Order: sequence, then C-alpha cells, then structure tokens
Amino acid sequence: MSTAELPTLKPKDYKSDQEVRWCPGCGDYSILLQLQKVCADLRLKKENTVFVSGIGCSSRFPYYMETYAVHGIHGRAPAIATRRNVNLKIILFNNRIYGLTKGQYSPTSELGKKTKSSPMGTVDYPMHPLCIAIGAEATFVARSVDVDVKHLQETLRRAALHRGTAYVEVYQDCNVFNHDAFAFATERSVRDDNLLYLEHGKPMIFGKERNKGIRLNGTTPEVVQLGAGVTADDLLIHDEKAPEPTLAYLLSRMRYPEFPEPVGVFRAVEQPTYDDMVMEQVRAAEAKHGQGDLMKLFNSGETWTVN
Amino acid sequence: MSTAELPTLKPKDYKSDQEVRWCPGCGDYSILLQLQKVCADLRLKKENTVFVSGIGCSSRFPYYMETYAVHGIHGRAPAIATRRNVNLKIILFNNRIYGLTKGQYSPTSELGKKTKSSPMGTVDYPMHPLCIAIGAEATFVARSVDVDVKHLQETLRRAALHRGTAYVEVYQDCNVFNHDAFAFATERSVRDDNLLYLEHGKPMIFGKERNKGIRLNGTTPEVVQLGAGVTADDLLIHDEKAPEPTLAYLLSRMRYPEFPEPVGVFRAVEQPTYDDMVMEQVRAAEAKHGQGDLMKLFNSGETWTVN
Amino acid sequence: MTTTLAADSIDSSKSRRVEELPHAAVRFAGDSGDGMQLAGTQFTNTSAVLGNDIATLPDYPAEIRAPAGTLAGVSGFQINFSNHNIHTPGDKVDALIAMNPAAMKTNLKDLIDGGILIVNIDEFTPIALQKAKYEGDPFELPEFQRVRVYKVPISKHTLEAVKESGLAPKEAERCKNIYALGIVFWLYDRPLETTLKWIHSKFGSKAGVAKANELALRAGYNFGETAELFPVRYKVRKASLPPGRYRNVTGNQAAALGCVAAAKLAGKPLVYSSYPITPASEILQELSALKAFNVRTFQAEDEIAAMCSTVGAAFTGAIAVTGTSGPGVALKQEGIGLAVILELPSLIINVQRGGPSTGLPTKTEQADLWQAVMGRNGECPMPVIAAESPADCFWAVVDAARIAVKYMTPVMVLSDGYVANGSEPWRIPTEAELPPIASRHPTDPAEFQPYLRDAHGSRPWALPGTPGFQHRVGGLEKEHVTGDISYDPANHQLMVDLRAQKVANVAKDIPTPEVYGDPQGELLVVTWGGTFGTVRTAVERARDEGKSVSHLHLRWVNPMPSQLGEILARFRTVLVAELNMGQLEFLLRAQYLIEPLALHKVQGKPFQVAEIQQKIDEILSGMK
Amino acid sequence: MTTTLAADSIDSSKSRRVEELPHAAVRFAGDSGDGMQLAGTQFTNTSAVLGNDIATLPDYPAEIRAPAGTLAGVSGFQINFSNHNIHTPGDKVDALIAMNPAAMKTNLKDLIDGGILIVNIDEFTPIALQKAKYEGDPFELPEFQRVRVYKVPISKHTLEAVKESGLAPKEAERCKNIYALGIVFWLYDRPLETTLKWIHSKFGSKAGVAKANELALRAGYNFGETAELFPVRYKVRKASLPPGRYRNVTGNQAAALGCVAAAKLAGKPLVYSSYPITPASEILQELSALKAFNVRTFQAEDEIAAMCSTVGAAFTGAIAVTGTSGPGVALKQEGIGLAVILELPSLIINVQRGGPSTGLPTKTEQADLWQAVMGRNGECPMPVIAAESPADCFWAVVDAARIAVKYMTPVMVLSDGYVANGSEPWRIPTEAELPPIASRHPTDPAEFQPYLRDAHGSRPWALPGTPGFQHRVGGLEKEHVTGDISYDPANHQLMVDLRAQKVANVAKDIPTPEVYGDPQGELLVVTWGGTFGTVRTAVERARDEGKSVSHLHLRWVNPMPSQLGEILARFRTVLVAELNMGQLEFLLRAQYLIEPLALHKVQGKPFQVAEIQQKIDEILSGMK
Ligand SMILES: Cc1ncc(C[n+]2csc(CCOP(=O)(O)OP(=O)(O)O)c2C)c(N)n1
Ligand SMILES: Cc1ncc(C[n+]2csc(CCOP(=O)(O)OP(=O)(O)O)c2C)c(N)n1
Ligand code: SF4
Ligand code: SF4
Ligand SMILES: [Mg+2]
Ligand SMILES: [Mg+2]
Repeated sequence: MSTAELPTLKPKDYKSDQEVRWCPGCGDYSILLQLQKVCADLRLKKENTVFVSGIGCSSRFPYYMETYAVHGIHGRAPAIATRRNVNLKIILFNNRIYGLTKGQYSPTSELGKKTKSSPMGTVDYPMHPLCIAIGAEATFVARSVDVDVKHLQETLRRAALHRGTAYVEVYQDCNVFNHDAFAFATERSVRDDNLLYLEHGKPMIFGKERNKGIRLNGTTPEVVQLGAGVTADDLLIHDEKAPEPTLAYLLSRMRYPEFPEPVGVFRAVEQPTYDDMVMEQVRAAEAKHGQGDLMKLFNSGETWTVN
Repeated sequence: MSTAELPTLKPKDYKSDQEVRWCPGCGDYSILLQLQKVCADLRLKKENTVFVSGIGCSSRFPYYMETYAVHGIHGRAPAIATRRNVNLKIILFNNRIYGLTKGQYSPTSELGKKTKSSPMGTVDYPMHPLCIAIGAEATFVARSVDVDVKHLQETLRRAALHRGTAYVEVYQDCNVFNHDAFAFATERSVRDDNLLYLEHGKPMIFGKERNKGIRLNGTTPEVVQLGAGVTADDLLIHDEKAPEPTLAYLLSRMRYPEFPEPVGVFRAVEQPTYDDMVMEQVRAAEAKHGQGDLMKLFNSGETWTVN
Repeated sequence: MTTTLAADSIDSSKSRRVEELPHAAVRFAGDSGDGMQLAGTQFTNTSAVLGNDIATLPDYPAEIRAPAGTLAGVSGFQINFSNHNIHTPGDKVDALIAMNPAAMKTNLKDLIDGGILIVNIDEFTPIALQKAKYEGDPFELPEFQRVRVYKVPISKHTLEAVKESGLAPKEAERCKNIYALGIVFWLYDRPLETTLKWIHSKFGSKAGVAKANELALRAGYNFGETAELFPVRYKVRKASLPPGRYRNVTGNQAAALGCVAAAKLAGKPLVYSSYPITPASEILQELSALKAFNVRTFQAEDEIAAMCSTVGAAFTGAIAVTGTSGPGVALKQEGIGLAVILELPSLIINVQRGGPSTGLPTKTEQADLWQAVMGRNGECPMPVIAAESPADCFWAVVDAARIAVKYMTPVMVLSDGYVANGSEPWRIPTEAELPPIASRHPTDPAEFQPYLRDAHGSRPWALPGTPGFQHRVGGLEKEHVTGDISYDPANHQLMVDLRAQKVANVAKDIPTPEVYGDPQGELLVVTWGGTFGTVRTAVERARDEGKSVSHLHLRWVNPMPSQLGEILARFRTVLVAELNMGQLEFLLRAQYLIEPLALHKVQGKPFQVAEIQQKIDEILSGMK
Repeated sequence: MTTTLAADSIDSSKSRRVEELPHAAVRFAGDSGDGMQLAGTQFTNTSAVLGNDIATLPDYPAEIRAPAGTLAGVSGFQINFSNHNIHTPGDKVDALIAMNPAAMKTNLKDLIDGGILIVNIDEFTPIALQKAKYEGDPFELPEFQRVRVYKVPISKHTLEAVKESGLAPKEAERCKNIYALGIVFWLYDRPLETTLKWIHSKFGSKAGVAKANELALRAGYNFGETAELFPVRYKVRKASLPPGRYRNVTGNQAAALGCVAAAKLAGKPLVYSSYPITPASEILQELSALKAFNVRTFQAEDEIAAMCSTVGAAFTGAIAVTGTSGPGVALKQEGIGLAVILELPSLIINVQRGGPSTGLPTKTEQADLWQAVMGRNGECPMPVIAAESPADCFWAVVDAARIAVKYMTPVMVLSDGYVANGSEPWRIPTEAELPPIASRHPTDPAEFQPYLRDAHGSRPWALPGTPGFQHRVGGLEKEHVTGDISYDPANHQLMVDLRAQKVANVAKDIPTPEVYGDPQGELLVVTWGGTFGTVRTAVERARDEGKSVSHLHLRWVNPMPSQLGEILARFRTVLVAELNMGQLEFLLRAQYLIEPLALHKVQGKPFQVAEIQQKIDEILSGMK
C-alpha cells in the first residue's frame, strides 16, 4: 500500500462498481467495509494500492475495491513472503471451513469437526496461523474479529502502517457452512471474558469485570483472578516490540476455552524489508558498475572482431 | 518404521548394493552410517521399513538402504505431515545450501550469504526449520550434528522410537559448496562452548568447563556464568515433555554466536497419531455398519427393480 | 395462447383429460435457498421407482448464496423421464416451476412452446420483480404468449396447509418446495409414497417438520386435483429397461462407488487422496462416509500432496485414487510423471470444468483432453478413459483400475461437470458382472527384479511388508530389469520405448468400439466423454427420420481402439463433436490423417440435441 | 597403427610437418576435480580470438563429485574449431586428452580412427586402472591399435615445471590441466596470449598461483616443441564469419543477455523469478550478477511461486521472465494458465532435459514440446519459440519478449541442455539491430476498458501507479471489453475464440521459414530447437555430395509459420528429426495431414551428424 496523500477520499470511493456477492450475513462484508474505511482514513492513493487474493469466497475481495487488483489462483500461500518480510499486508479470513467449495473442513478446522468431507470428524490437528506466522518470524502479527468493527478497523490501520509484512488473522463468520464458529469471540455477553485485548506496555488484564489476568509460570501462561494478593504487577506485560518473538508465540498458543484468546497486535518490530534490500542491491550495483549499459555488457569479457 | 524384532542384523545388512555417490567428505555419509547402526540396534525389519526422499544430494539416501524406498520429487515438504502427527520420522539434512544443483543458497542459508545465485549476498531471511516444526506443533523435535556420531546415533534412535512425527534436523557439512558452515558446532576445540546439550529434567549447563548456563529472564533466555552467586538452581530446566511447546520454541530461537545452539531432543510428547485416528475411524465405521459389503452398498438408498 | 391436446382418456375423479406422453422434461427453478435440488431429487426418485428411464441435470448458481431473489441466485433442477431409453435431461422442458421472478426470467427460454409455467405468484412483489430486472407486469410481455401460465399462491397455500403442524411461519414457508412438488406429482400422475417415505425417514425425529412436509405435499397434490386450473394431466409409462435392480446415481456418486468396488475387487484398501475442488468434491465427500469399506480418505493440503500421497499409497499396495478438476490436474502433472516412471498403478479422476485457469468452475467443458494425454514433461504416456454418462462413471473407474493394476500405470479418468452432477438410473451390477481385479505380487525373492516385465510389459508389484522384496524406486531413469539408476543412453531409449509400448498394449484390452447405426455410410459422428447421450439421441432421431448417420463413441481416448482407423475410413464424412475447440479432432487428424468436420462448443454448457441434429442435417444436405 | 599424413609444410623450429585442416575437434577429459572445463574454455577462447568458428560441448558427470578416478566421475569438454561456418561440436574428436584411465575409458570410442590420444601416464596406477575397470595394461587392448597414443608424464612434468613458483605439491599439481592445455596449444599452433592474460587477471592477487599456471602452460607448450613425440602439427585457419564483434556464449549466458536486452529495449525493469534446476540454473546465476542493469532476480521457494511472482511482476509492468526445466514447467502450468487468461506478458524459459519425471537431469532432450503447446487445463493457447543454438538463445528470448508485449501473452521459450551448456561465437548485435520493444499503456482513463482489444487482439497494459486506470483482473472468465466476471455462455465462447485468435495472429510476425537447399524436391528434413546445427551440417554434407535434400528449421513452433503447409507440400518426402518420440511430427500430421518419415532419438544425447546423414542416405536410396 502506498503512503498517505492529501486529497480526501471517502470509504465509498474505494468501492468498485462490482456487485458484492457474498451470502447474506457473511463476515466478509464487515472486513470489506472496515478496510475501505482504513483506506480512506490513511488517504491511500487508489492507483498505488493493489489487492491480491487466491481463490475462495474471501478471495472475491479484490473485485470490490476500486484499486488495482488481481484475483489469482488457489492457495499460493504467502508464508514465504512473511519470512522474507516483503512489504505487504496479509489478511487471513479465518472461517475454519472451506466456504466456496461448500463446506469441507479447512486447515484451521477444529480436530474432530464434522463436515461434508469428515462425517466422522476430522483427524487433522488444526494449524494455528499465527503460530506459523510467528514461527516464520513475521514482523507484524495481529488478530481481530469481523464483527468488532472498531477493533478490526484499528488493527487493519496498524497493519497498513507497518513497513514489512503484516499478518492479520480475522475471525470471520461463514454464515452458511460454519455459523458461529467464533461465537465465543463475537457474542457480546461472553466475549469480554473470552478475549484478551492486547495493549503494548500494559499488563494483561481481561474479563467483563476486568478482574482476571495472565501470569507467567515458568514458560507457560496461567489465568489468575485479580485481588486476594494478586495485582496487576504480577501479570505479564505485553511487549509487541520484543525483538524475540517468544512472547508473541506464547500468546498465539493461548486458546479458548482454557484461555482468553488474544486479539490486537501480538508483534510489531522493525526490520529491513525484502523490497528495500533488493533495491539497495540494485543501487549498490549501479553505484559500483555504473548504470548498466547494454552495449558495454555485450562487449564485456573475451571478445574479438571479424572484419 | 516397524517395531523391534528378534533376528539380529548388523548395520551392513541395511546397506543396499548401490554404490554410494556423495562427494568425498560429505556429511551425508555419517548420517547414513548412524542410521544403519540405529536400524540394526532396533532390529528393524527391513521389509517393514520404507525410506522416502525428495530430490537433492541428501535425497539419494533411500538408494543406499536395503529396505523399501522411494526417491520422489523435489521439495514436497513434510510440514503438513508434521502438523498431522503422521507416524513417520523426518530427517532434515541441513547444509545451508543447494548441493545437487551446485551451490545456490537455500532457505536455511544465512542472510547476506554469497552464493552462485546471490553474488551480492542473499536478502532472504533464513528459515529456522525447528521454529517452523514447533510452530506446526510437531510432537518430537530434535537436532544433531553429522560428525558427532554418538549424539547423532542416539538422537536418531530416540526419533525412531517416537510414535508420531519425529522431526530431526542434522547439521550436515556440504564439503564442496558450503564447507564448514557449521564449524562452530563441529570443531572439537570450540563446540562444547557453542552447543547446549539438552537433557530432560536437567539444568541447562554448557561450556567446555561446564561453567555457563541458560537462565530465563521474563520470556527470553540469557547466558550466565556459573559461580559468583549463580547456581544450577537458577537455570532453566529442560523439559522435553512440556505439553506447551513454548520452551521448545524458545530453545529453537537460540542461535550462535549469541547463544549456544541446543542439540538433542527439544520436544517429545505423546499425541494420537494421524494413522491411528484414521484406522480408528475405519474400525468404528466397521463396528457400526458391519464390514462393508459391496452388494449391500450398491443396493442401499432408493432402488427399484425392472423385470 | 392455444394448444391442441388430444384427449387420450378421461380422469375419473374430475373428468380431467389424461394425455399419454413418451417422455417429459420438468424443471424446478427458484432461489438457492428454495430447495429446488431437493424437490427435483424427489421427483427423480419417484419417477425412477415408477420405472421410467430418467436423466437429470442440476444447475447451481456460481455463488454460494447470491443475494436472495437475484438472477445470480437462481438454482434449477431438470428431470427428463420417459417410457423408453433416454440419454439426456432434454434440451427444453415441458413444464417449468418458477418459485420467483428471477427463476422465471432465467429459465423461461428453455420452456417449449405451449409448455406449462407454474409460478409462485406470492413472490411476485415489486421488489422481487425489480431484483429480477423486470419492469412492469412481466406476464404482459410477448414471450408469455407462447406458454401456458399458471399463477399459484404457493407460499400462502403452504402456510395454510401446514398450520396444524405447529411450525413457526418462517419454517413453515420452507415447505413450499414440497407443495410445488405435490402439484407436479399430480400433474404427471405420480404416487406420493416414495417422497412420504423419505420425509419420514429424514425428518422422523422432528415430528413437526415431518408432519408439515407431508401436509404440504398432500396439499399440493390436492390442489392439482381440485383446482380447475389444469385442463389436462399427463402420464409417462414405465420404460422397458434391461431387467435388474436399479438405483439413481449422479456421476460423482457412481465414481465413488466405482472406487470402492475396484478396491474390493482387488482385495485391497482404497486410499482416496484429494483436495476439494468443484465439481469433483462430492467424490471425496461420498467416500469419506464409507470408511466401513476399508476406505481411507485423505483431504490433502493441495493437489500436489494429493498426488504424492496417491503414489505413496500405490507403493504400499492400496488401490490409490485421486480426484480433482482441471487446475488440480495441472498441479498433479509432476507427480503423475513420477507415477509413470515408478510404474505404480493409480487413478487420477479429472472432473472437467470450464477453463482456462479458474475459468468457469461450476460449468462443464471437455477441454482437458490434451492435458490428459500430452500434458507432462518428457515422454510420459498414460492411458486415458472418459466416462460417457453418470452411471458410466462407475464402470469407467472400475475399468480404469483394472488396466492400472494390470499394466502397473497411472490411468486418467475423465469426467465432466455435466456427467458428474447429472444423474440417471444405474443398473446395479451383479457379483458375476464384477470379476476380481487380479494383482500380481512377486513370490520368489530369488527371481525378483523390480523392473523385470511380464507379457503385458508390466513390472512386478512388490509390497512393503513382504520380506525379501526390498527394492528402491525413484524418478531418475532406471535400468531395464534391475531398476537401478542408469544414465546409459541406450537404456533410456529402451525404457522410453517399453513404457510407450506398455500403454499401447492397453489397446488389446479395449473392445472394438460399437458403431451405432450403419457400419459404414455417409456420416459418422464421433464423440468422447459426456457428450455421448446428447449425440446418441440426435443420431437416433436423425435415423428415425431416415437419415444415413451413425455414431461412434470413444471411451478410451488413449490408446485408441485398434480398429478405429479402419472404422473411420468406412464413412464418407466424419464429424467430431466435442465441448472444446477440437482436441479429439486434432488427435484423430494426427493419428489417422483424416480431415473430419467438427462441431465445437465452449460455452460452459452441454450440447443440445437440436444443435447436433441441425449439424447433421446441414452436413447431409451439403453432401447431396 | 598406421596413418598417412600429408606434409603440408615444414615447421621451421624443429622441422616438424605442419598439416592444415579445415576443422578439428578436441576433447579434454579427466576427473571432475581435474579442471577440464577450464582447460576447454581456455582453448575455446583462444580459438575464438584467433578467428575460428567454434562450437563446444561440456559433459559433466551426473554426480557432483563422484569418487575420484571412477568412471562416474569423468568430466569432459569438447571443442570443434574451424576455418568455415560450423554448427556442431563434432560427432567425434581428432584429439583426446585423457587425464586418467577412467577418462580414457569413457571417451576413447569418440576418438576418430588415427586420432591423437594424449594420456597423463602418471595417473595410470594399478588402483586407478582398477577404478576404471581395466584389467591388465589397457594399451594392449585391440582398440588402441586404431589410434596414436602419446603417454606423457603430465603430473611429474607439471610438478617440475612449477617448482620455482613455491607452491606446495598439492597445489602445484593442480596446474596439470594447464600443462596439458599447453601441449594442445602447441599441437594446434595456437598462441598463449589469451590464456596468459586470463591467468594473470584471474590469479593476479595470488602471485604464486599465477606464476605456477604460467610456468605450466609454457612448459606444456615447450614439451610439444622439444619432445620428439609428435611428428606433425596442425593448423586451422580463421573462418570467414560475418564481420562484427564476437563473443563466445553458452546458451544459458545468451538467454540471460537476452532477458537484460529485452527489458532494456522495453524500457522496463527485468524481474527474473526462478527456482534453481539443472540445466537452467545458470540463467538465474548470470542474471543475479547483473543488478546494475535494473535486474531483480528472485530465487523463489518453488516453481509455483516463481510463476506466480512472474505474473505479479507482469501486472506491475516489468519484463517478467521465469526459467526452469521440464518438471518445473509441469508445476508452473496452473500459473501459466492464469497468465493466459489475465493476458499479461511474460516469458517461461524451459531448458529441457531428459524425462519423464526427474529422468536424466543432466542430459538433453526435446520431449517437452507437447507440454509447451498443449499441457494446460482448458483452452489455453500460448506462443512457443525454440532456440536453435547457443547464440540463438539470445534472439529467441528477445523475439519472444517482443511478441509477449505486443500480444499481451505469456510465451514459452524452449531451450535444451545441449544448447544451454554448449557454446558458440555470438556476433554482438549493434544498437541498430535492436529496435525498441514498444509497450502500449493506456493514456485516456475515459476510454479505458481492461479487455478492449486493439488490432492485434491485445488488451491494454494498465500499470499500478497510474491514476485512473484502477482495474481488477482474475482467473475467472471475463466479459469481453469490460473484463468483469462473466458466466455468460456466448461470452465464454467469444473469449476463448479471441484468445485463440490472438495467438494465431502471431503467425503474422513470423518470417517465412527459409528452406536451406532446393526450394522443392525429393526430401525435406524438418527440425526445431537445438537439433538445428547437427541437421544443417548433415544436410550441407549430403548436398556437397550432390544429394537432393533440403532443410527447414522451425523457430516458432506455435503458431507455425503461415507458409509452412505450402512448403511441406513441395517435397516428395518430409523427414522430421527430433530428440523425442515424434512430438513435432504429431503436430505436423494433425495440422497439415502429411505423413512424414521420422527420426527419433531419446538417449539423453544430441544427434550425431552421421546419424542424420545415414538416415538421409537411407531415404534417398529407398526412393530410387
Ligand atoms: C488448484 C485449485 N484447487 C482447488 C480449488 C477449489 N477451491 C476453491 S476455493 C477453495 C477453498 C476455499 O476455502 P478458503 O480458502 O478457506 O476460503 P473461503 O471460501 O472459506 O473464504 C477450494 C478448495 C481451486 N480453485 N483451485
Ligand atoms: C520440481 C523441481 N524443481 C527443481 C529441481 C532441482 N533441484 C534438485 S535438488 C535441488 C535442491 C537441492 O538442495 P537441498 O534440497 O538442500 O538438498 P542437498 O542437495 O543440499 O542435499 C533442486 C533445486 C527439481 N529436481 N525438481
Ligand atoms: S459460504 Fe460462507 S464464507 Fe462464503 S460467502 Fe457464504 S457465508 Fe461467506
Ligand atoms: S555437493 Fe555437498 S551435499 Fe552434495 S554430495 Fe557433495 S558434499 Fe554432499
Ligand atoms: Mg475458509
Ligand atoms: Mg541442502
């Protein structure tokens, strides 16, 4: 994405003329809307912005943005871009199902889940995208929830502003094939007890009453009740800037119902981007050898002339 | 691999009749030999053992084993097998280079490394295979070094005995294109200072003089000097059986020269294997519906007869 | 509009005329959420049990759930049922049930002149009309002059009918598809039993729902009976099909059954490795429910993994099958090449869809023939068979497995979206019709050589777990007999030749293709795969009209039957009809140096019988 | 043995005869570690600078470093140099330098009768002989009767010669390849300057090494001069090549230069995305050193990523190229299909190797033609060009890029192991010979439609970063003109037709293929790709012998030149010679309904001139 620019654009300016074709109630709508808001907010130049997707319901996304866009082929995973710290933003719409192909389990589906292709329940341990992203040392890792529009917007905004690969997992409801897979994180009555809102430099407190916290016990986290001798000082302090990703990894392992699931920014560190390093080499080479002259190149090495 | 059986076999019984064709001095020889020893040691039935590889120098391995074997196609990574906890053993011959194609950098090559395909140095952050394996929640993760034959043998033995996916990284010398990439871990004079030999339940002490240790500082490890108030009790205790892989992850992040690099078993936990779960479903289905009868299947659902 | 209807008999109850028809086609169309596939399936089952021959075709929207009421959201299901052997769901329909304006709009053009259009008039609200892009009263439009329109307040009637079930209105209204089905059952004089049985077995546990559906079905039927709307009722008598037990199957169901059968016949476990993709996913889904048959389904992380695990499963002695569609085959080709050089048996089922690239994923096409026969690196031949109809998917898979095991080779099975989603009655084979698939595993370690070939050109299949047969195979060229790695030039040539010869040998197992019609003459139409039914019907009709035209259908497209060249030469003109830009035509030209005429269509749709007939007429009249 | 040698002149210094030859072929052979590639390259450069025409062929062992002294570890380098235009490195060699018994054993059969065999006799130890599987004294074997053997203690001489450099013995002995080179320089009367210059520029910083190499070179030369071994010396005068500046290039080097040139001519950055694979890796390696030319090389994690990033780079306006070999192409096909439907320009370079599967990775073959033309899902046509020689790799890439940009399409460039590793002099083009590659980017946002085609059938190339041209492309079928997703049947047919037409239009840009020899007659040999040189040489020789045979070589294999059918029809017999089992033959049969004769070879090796000549003779004599 490009950097901020002056002319004021509204979210609707980022809407393309294509009819949106997700199922009614699909969580993808919210992500689209929040992203359009973020674009407007950051005044991204439409022509300097490119959306790229694979194939799937979510992958229709690029068609709906009034930017440059490519709807590519299926599943050409960006894990390696992550490791390389290419300056791009990856949004994973995690609905724990294959939507477009009508309801088979996906790599993020829960163990034992019954779907069209696993009538007796899956035997595949689910992958946890953020564990993998952190394992691959992504420089920006975050999570949000489709219906929590303010949090989602803010998370996407932070991702957009990150220089390097930003990896955002969004819990997204597939209304048709996996409705309420994330009910624990979306239902107003329980979500504050089930989510841990990460804030840099702040102790990890959560709960509707903000009376619970996360404490470190050796290398494993534990949930503690505040009060009765336990204070905020005993809790883990979130540090999204920690150079070592171990804390982020530990957070990515916390899973409902044993733990509240962390949302927000897990990790945000600065590291030279792949793009910058590539262009630096081009410039360094030019500086050393002069801007490449084709005829010089052709005539280099052992040459001879025939008259 | 199959379980232990009676008739005594010697390492050379696991040698096939194929001429070994690695370069002189290649680390692959040692791995081959140790593995043949482990096979003999565990009395693996040759006919119940299958070796499978991709393409690369290391991938010639299966040809040299007097077992069943497949030399497959390139790079069809077993990461997913790892996540699924398929009952197989993965040995990664990490030589930080592409050997067979004659010396381009590989995903494990160091940042900035100059190779045939990166004359100005690579701009790809290296991947750390064990971080990824642990990110994918492999149930057995270990590391060893080609020339440390006793350690390598013991590590392979432990892997062979693990039920589920075992992932072993072996630091392997590519004598021709990347000689001494792991000198820090192989040279007798320095290796004890540069490696941390993991032992379950033991404090993390290392060094030729065994006077240094690893202490936890929040969620990050630090190297400390023993003595002067610091004792073994202050150090991290290795726990390969920890259900949470966070400690293993933290260890997998420790890298020379800041840290000694851990070798040995990082993680060894029991979890139902994919194979077992698949076969359980087959058996459960058979128990419920009776062993499938083809004619019954054909004639199920809505049928009618034409005379 | 006017139609003249011959009164065949008088319906006793209400003195309604009953007209007898040789066949009829009906289409249920509505919003994706309206349950049209279900109504269609019920109609199909009832007709099948009645003894009609049937052929069906569902038509799903490309979107999972396009906004309700829009043109993009229309879902349809068509059934052709008859008193004789039929091969297609029909070009056009005799009756159309349209549950909303959008369904009417997208389907009306396929209703015959004088056809019956039943609409759920309750859904014809201004908003719905607007969503369907109608301006004003649609029924004023001239195109409605040519059909008979019946406006039925289906929603209202349904709500009233199911009141006593106690269902909430929203749930109650869901029964409207069953109500509509009741009307159509009455119209075509079908009994309700099959559907009633289904309702109770399906919703038995939810008494209210079962009751409501039963009420709706009966109410619909009674509406037909009592309302004075329909002046005539139709009857389609049972067809005289070959005797046997029958079952209705879609192509994908048949393929799944074929996989199970092949494994059982070979006495081996079935390993089906697949990555979901439209329109092949149902095979995986069907098989995943059949674990009791020693079936292991593996939903792989992508097509490469699916193919590699198929090779692995084959190595260990399973009947190893992978299924996918065109883009997936592209990804599997490297792994298929491995299977070719390892000489291990496996099946790759390709349910073709519209291409190139992602193309038209929910639409049918036959444009993967070249990819199947020629789409790999190096000299990499493999047998290819194409299923000709839904039920034939069973046989294509079983036949392919037989060849794969006999010749130790991967075999590609081509299906397509039309065949895979369409259905027809499948005569259930008897055990006697399914001889075992003999696999030959070496028994004498002293004689064992991994690449020592038998009379068919096949190498032995030595299975891990068998002592004394340890051996190593790989993707590098291997030495004749020993299977050791070999860079020897002459050996490479020999192995390339032997692999090619082995695939060529398959021709010996292919029966002489039957020429339908005169064995020689003016015009031979040649087809392969899912176009069989349409073309056969067109040729039947043309022949009924006394035209000199024959039909030859290829099931094996690689190798081709040995007698093919000679047969082609017996006709003055050959027409190749296929749903691509001439892929079989090209292969025939190259192989037999003939210059056939061609009929190409790449529109994501099957041929229509009329299109073929027209082409035949055009050719025959040009020849005079 | 006896040979009769005509004394052309007398060498002044030692009264040695000097014989003048039109051309000669020399092969250096030794253990992988013996530096044979280096010696060969030096001989090549010297001969090139001398003004000979040259053609070279390296022959690496399949293993990186097979055990020293074994047959598997032999590495060779062959140079053919001449006083006239030549096209091949030669079937056989006039002189063979064998640094050990294994090298002698594997190469002797390629030495002509009466040829010169120089061996490093110091290496003929009992152990070395055993490793080479010789029993007893090899020189007693009858096959040595037909050649002239010179046993030179090369190792010992080298050690002595370089003593004063102060190098340790192990390092000193490394110079033995240079000593051997010195002998051969003397034998063929070549000056030492080029190699001396190279030694000093290469080892300048390590004075000892430079000195040692110089000493070894001179010592070898002097040995030839002073030893009485060689009764005769040879001279091959300069060839009269087209005037210009020349440089020796391998095919892979030329392809890399072509990529840089194409990007420069288009005024765009070059993005080369590739995953290493033999024999294509050098293109990546060459380009990675050329960053100063605004070259961005991307070593992808696999071929799929390489292709997808190529599509991405094309979308953003780069000259986007990916290079690989057969197995990699198989993996790229899905992504290539995406490039086809997105209608974005890119090049896929396929340096073919022996298949199927991993096959014979280090050997050459032409068996990916079908894969290139027909190996994708759906109707997915793309232009395909094949390089005919090492230097032509440059032009094939530049021509392909011109077509890719003009027609907004991916183009496949076929090379092969023989062409890629072989070398020949490349006449460096002048700027005037390299017109710019015009790319047309839309300028008026009001008129912009992503799929509005121009006269060539191409859509506009709108680049991210350009305000007002935001648009969305994807793998689903798109509506004509607008590029919106479309499931419309007629539109799909139209787009399939338009994409096919666009590729067919490329024929307009293909020059009429030149027929070498009579424009019509008895026999036309048709070739494509890297077999050009061998077949041209064979046809030249046959014509020199007065035979009626012509040669037509195809550079573009898809589409084929418009005039091709007509040209083929002018000959009584057509012979298609290719290193596969008849892939072009098949395409020609299908396209032109001709029945050519065929010469197939799948042995991981190029044709030999003699093989082609023999086939020509056979055909012509059969025709009488
Ligand atoms: C090569 C290939 N394989 C398979 C498919 C079929 N396919 C399309 S989308 C999809 C999965 C969709 O699930 P997900 O990625 O979770 O996206 P969602 O639809 O849930 O948003 C699959 C398997 C394809 N299009 N291409
Ligand atoms: C599809 C495909 N792409 C590329 C290759 C080329 N290739 C063969 S081995 C190899 C890499 C070898 O490196 P590594 O895996 O590290 O093994 P090593 O040789 O170092 O043991 C590559 C790129 C191939 N054989 N197949
Ligand atoms: S199927 Fe699920 S993910 Fe796809 S559009 Fe519908 S609700 Fe959304
Ligand atoms: S190239 Fe390297 S990895 Fe390969 S065999 Fe030689 S030393 Fe071993
Ligand atoms: Mg999903
Ligand atoms: Mg390596």
